[in-house]
Amino acid sequence: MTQLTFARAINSGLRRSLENDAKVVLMGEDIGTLGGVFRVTDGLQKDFGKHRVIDTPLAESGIVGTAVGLAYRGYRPVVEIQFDGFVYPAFDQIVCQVAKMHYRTKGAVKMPITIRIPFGGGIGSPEFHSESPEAYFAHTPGLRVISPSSPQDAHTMIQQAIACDDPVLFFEPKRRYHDKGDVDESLDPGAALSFEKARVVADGRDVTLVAYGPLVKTARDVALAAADEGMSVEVIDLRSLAPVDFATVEASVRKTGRLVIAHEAVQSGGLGAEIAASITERCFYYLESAPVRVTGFDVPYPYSKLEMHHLPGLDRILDGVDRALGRPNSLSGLEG
Amino acid sequence: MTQLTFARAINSGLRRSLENDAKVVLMGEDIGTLGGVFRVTDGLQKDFGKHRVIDTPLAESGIVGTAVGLAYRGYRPVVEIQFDGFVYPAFDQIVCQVAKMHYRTKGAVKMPITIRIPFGGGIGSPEFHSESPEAYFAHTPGLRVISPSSPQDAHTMIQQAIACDDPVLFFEPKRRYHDKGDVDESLDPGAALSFEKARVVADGRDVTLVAYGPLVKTARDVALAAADEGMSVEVIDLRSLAPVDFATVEASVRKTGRLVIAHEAVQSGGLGAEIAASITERCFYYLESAPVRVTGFDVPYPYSKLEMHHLPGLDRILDGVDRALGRPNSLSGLEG
Amino acid sequence: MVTDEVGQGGTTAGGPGSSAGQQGRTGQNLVQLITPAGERVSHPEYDPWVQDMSDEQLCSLYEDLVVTRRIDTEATALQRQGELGLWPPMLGQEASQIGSARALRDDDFVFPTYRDNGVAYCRGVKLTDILRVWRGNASAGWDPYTVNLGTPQIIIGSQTLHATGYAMGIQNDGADSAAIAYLGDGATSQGDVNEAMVFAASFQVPVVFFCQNNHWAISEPVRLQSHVQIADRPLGFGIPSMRVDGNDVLAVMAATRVALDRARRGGGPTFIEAVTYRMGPHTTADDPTRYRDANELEDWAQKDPIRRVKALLERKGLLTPELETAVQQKADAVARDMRTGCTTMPDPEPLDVFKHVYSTPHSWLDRQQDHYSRYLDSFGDPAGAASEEGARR
Amino acid sequence: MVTDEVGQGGTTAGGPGSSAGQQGRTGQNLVQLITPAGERVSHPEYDPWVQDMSDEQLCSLYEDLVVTRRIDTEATALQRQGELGLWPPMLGQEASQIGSARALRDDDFVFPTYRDNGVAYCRGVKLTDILRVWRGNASAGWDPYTVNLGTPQIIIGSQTLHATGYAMGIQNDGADSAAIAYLGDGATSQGDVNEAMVFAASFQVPVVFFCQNNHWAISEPVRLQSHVQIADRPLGFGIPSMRVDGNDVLAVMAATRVALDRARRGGGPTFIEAVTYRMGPHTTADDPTRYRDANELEDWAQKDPIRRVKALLERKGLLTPELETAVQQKADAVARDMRTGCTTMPDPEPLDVFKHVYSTPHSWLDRQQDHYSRYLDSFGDPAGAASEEGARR
Ligand SMILES: Cc1ncc(C[n+]2csc(CCOP(=O)(O)OP(=O)(O)O)c2C)c(N)n1
Ligand SMILES: Cc1ncc(C[n+]2csc(CCOP(=O)(O)OP(=O)(O)O)c2C)c(N)n1
Ligand SMILES: [Mg+2]
Ligand SMILES: [Mg+2]
Repeated sequence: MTQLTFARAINSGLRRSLENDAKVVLMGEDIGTLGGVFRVTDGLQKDFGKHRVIDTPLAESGIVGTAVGLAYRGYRPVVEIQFDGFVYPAFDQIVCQVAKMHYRTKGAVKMPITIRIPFGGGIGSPEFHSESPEAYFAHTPGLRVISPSSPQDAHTMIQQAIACDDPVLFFEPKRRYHDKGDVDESLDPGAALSFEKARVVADGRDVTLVAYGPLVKTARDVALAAADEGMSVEVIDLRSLAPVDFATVEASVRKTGRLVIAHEAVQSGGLGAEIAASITERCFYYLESAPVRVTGFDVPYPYSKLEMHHLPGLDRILDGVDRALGRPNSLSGLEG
Repeated sequence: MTQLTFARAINSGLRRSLENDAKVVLMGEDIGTLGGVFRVTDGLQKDFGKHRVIDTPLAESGIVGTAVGLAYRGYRPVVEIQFDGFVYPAFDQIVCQVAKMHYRTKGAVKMPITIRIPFGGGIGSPEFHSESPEAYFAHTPGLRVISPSSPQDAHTMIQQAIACDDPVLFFEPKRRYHDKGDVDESLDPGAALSFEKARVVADGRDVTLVAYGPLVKTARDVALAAADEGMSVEVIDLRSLAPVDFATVEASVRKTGRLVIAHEAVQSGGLGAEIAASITERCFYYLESAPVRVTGFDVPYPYSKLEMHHLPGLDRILDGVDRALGRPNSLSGLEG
Repeated sequence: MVTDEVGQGGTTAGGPGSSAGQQGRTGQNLVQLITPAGERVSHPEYDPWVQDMSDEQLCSLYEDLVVTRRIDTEATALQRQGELGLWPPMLGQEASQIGSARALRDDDFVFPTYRDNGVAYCRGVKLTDILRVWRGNASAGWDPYTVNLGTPQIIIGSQTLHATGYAMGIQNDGADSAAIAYLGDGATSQGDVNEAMVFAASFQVPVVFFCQNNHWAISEPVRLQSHVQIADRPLGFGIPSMRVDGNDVLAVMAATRVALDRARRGGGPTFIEAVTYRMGPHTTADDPTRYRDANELEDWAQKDPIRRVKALLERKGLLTPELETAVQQKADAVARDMRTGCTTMPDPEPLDVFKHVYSTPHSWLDRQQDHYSRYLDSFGDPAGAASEEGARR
Repeated sequence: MVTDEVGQGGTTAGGPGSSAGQQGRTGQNLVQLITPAGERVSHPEYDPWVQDMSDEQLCSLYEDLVVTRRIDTEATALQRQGELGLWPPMLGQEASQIGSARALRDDDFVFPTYRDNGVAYCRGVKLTDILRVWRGNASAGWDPYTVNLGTPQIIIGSQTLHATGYAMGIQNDGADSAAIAYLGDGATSQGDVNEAMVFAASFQVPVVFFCQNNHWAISEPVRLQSHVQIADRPLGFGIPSMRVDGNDVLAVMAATRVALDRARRGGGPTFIEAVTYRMGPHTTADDPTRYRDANELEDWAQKDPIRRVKALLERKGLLTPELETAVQQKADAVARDMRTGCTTMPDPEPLDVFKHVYSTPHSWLDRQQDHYSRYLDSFGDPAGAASEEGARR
């Protein structure tokens, strides 16, 4: 066990993947000499060379499109998109090529591409540096979408993602990059919990609270605060956003009968909708109240002086828990 | 009243907008001399000139990006994306610029851009010609997303879209382009039902069936078939996909207690999820069963010999109605 | 300045830093080794690259050209007869496709577009496989690795980045093969194509951009995409280019060999503009009389790529009745096989819709497949159950 | 061939259609009117364009340069003191920004990047407004129509298409104004920038692409984006280009005037590469010592854009103590105003988060706003209620 920051834990996972498979190459803007704007790839170009850790020209479609060609040639490219808001120029290559090549070629051409995207807000940045675009990709068949919430998971899940023969969008909660945690770097990623599985991170009886990435920490805090108020909250860290491990969520909701989903992304058409709809389908008769979503609003990510109003914080999620439980809350008395 | 095809009805709406507002310009690939691959812009360049109806170079980001500039200059660009699957190269300009400019500039710069996208399947085309990408845009604050289902609506809604100061994604159900209907071309679009409103197109008591675009016709057929079997299905044509007119859907579900949503788009993360989640939130205690989604599967749009299996047809939606009503259905006996 | 046939040329304006044309750019002469009349003209720089083209080789090129045209005609007929959903004819572009494809080695890797079915034929793709996509029986007809040929790209320009990335892989592997991307004149406007040039030039990878300037992108003439020659574009990225008569199979072959040779020797990317003409419609769904002048087609018919090779063979006394018969028989056989392969192609199974989305199990999709198979089981006739009108009523 | 300072130049290889350099492309000499030592050198083509630059005008350019640098220094200090979240310094690029912006007319429209705050100053944007974005108080600091200046673009290259579209509008309107897009060297790799050149050239619209080649895109040197001069790129699109010393305010002004004049006269687009240097970090969050050589900075310090104008004024006897004092006072006043404006800027209201997403009511959003305002009302302290840790506990 070592104490590592979240960013360092990914760095160490990338290093292991580079060591274990000569076909792994890293690509992105400023990932070489600089080590990435968040230093996640720090030192890797020095140790693995310019052909394994590639500073690319400034063009995201170009990065992902050439990654497709490298995958065609048998490589396993790991692409860094510098910030969430810069993934859109590559959207066409991701959605039309990365996601569909395996289906198109009846499995002949594999696309073992990992696309790393630092995402989410809370760091006081200007426009395009705090977005949560995961739902776009979760709605895109052919992709897998995952997000770690702890240094240990970040370390193992990045290695699992790289080892996976399907393309994986790997969303890194950038406001947790500096959080520290124990990481067992000797853990065999093949033996660790698969990235497809959700994890119950706090047991509870009264209500199920589902979160992922940056909000898992907040959700745990919610459970503690709720406990003070006599509510028992079960917290689930989704880990995989597409597909969501509904079996785990379902089991919890069958027990608690109530569901709250929290994410930073825009509410309408977000993952929360899919989770609410699917869980309602799967356990309608167990539900004692409608699933509650506590999310970012349907607005462009606001400038930093306002971001705390957009981001679901502790109290807003607690208020959602109150709603799920039918306790007095901010909407009490409102019809519908 | 004139009998017009769906495509012709849009053509006539575009013509009126071009006549009424000198700031309206049409842009796209092959929309001029050819009149578009679906002939929707047939004859317009001849009548309004090359500066009003612009054949552009072959680059979707370029088309939308220059439309942004034209809007900056006070124009109202109407962009044609040739097929649904070709909108992705423009995704960045749509999501980062078209959608956000008004918010970014505190309302100083308006983006009255209409983006016309022929969408959906059922026409036996190769890859990228049959997609339903509407959920991506519905999840993008700053955009409005609408889809007409009849020639009359197509005619008025395109004019409303062009007149709207917000950017509007206008999804045209291409497999209905040749369907004919009565169109009153003298109807004042300002007086007609707003594109924001859903419309109940068949009254019913037992279950609410929500559809939009190409599936509204199918949904009406479902209602007829269901009536033969003694079920009374209320059909709602959404018309606006973002925002969905939940008030209308809610009123219906409060009456029927049951909800089925049909769309061609991929299920997971699709609009059906948002509708199911929102309606569950809004009228949980009125629901007698879980909302049912009958949609395309979570697969890339299949090659044409398989598309009828992907598309929700009459029987598959009927089966969904059975599920909502707790009648024997294909999943009877399955838990969850 | 050599301007091409539809009015591309330099801009003209005065003053400092004025026109692109005045800044040392003069446009390139078209490389030609066989005239439209079938005369073999010598060219000191390009001749050495086709020295090995013996009489026998010339006859075999002729055969490929004729067969390719026959494939095209037969496929068009199959579409008209309802056996194919769509077909994008390569009529007029045979020399560009055969000349370039025949220059390739087996271990080179090709990234084609929907229109490059002559290239596919050259790579050894089975004709039935070529038709799968157009019949609607598959999203792609072959396993790319068996013929080192990617599947036809529909998203305009996308494949140029794939070829560039593939070439990055070749470079990393230290191999001496090359990647080649086919693209159209319209494609040059797409961001992806320009980004591909940026990456290819930055990393100096072994990739060839082979652009068939067939003068049209559906209804849009090439001058809408560019007022200057397409071969000028790559120069600004630091990529050398050639402008060849795309209806001259030898010139195309020579230029492609020059480019491949440079790639193999570590000399980086090359761009080839093959000036040709789309003599047919964009696809069988298109009606070019709506947008182009019949005279233009007439002019280009004079430059037909097959006619001139035939004339060359004739001049050389190679066009024997035996050759004519042999070529004709080959073309007939190929067409027959193709037609049979097309009409006897087995339909896919309903549950194929769920296959190959992922390489490993996927909980969402597996559940949907399970539900849909139950649904189908609840019906006698799966096709009816899945039709728009339904079978239940 | 003139290669620039970090090793961009032509490729070299033999054979037909070999290197881009051998194909008539020779690279361009840097246009310079004031040497680093402050000498005014004459240039027959460009001199006429700055004939009107009287002594008074020169002094006023000097003032703008000094004030711009002062704005930059003050903003950097404000960031260090925690008053701004971030600042992208323009240190070293003052001449490029002032020289080009001063060439513009009021009715020209500018599409800038995040780094072009010197341009914003020239356009008359209030300094407080420039800082709004960087303090996190707004997504944009001003109404673009009051100063005919778009808001700073963060998505690299995007604004080049907006400028091109705006110029299409100017053309349609029959106006004689122009649009100008600012972009960086790194931006030239983006598809959008290349598509902008395609559209601009195709429609021959009045747009100027003003590229500040400051040699770096964050940590990436310009040679990673291109081995040849950036000014070569537009030529392949049929767009004439100029390559000017970006640290020479007069040369930049002359070139911009040439380009604008062409635009106004219907001559279409022009591309200007202003060769300059980012003397500071990419932003205040960046540490350039991780990736670049201190010597490089030293070299460029010799070519400082302000120093050379100062030297020129000195040679001309214009650098009087009065001028120095006046300029200093102006800079001080500007800095003082800016600081005050920054620190006294009112914070936004919580519900501003919902404003201006749409221009008309929106049922989804209105409901969310209603719910959130009820939520806030249920708390005493909105800020606490919205913090990550919460106020309730
Ligand atoms: C991204 C994208 N946009 C639009 C289309 C529709 N489309 C198909 S072919 C074509 C024209 C292509 O022209 P060109 O590149 O010259 O190739 P050609 O068809 O002439 O071989 C267009 C616009 C597409 N397939 N992909
Ligand atoms: C689409 C996109 N990708 C990445 C970034 C992150 N980024 C911000 S500035 C920058 C470098 C830009 O370099 P250049 O164009 O030379 O402009 P400069 O910063 O030197 O003024 C990068 C990569 C971005 N803002 N947008
Ligand atoms: Mg073409
Ligand atoms: Mg730069």
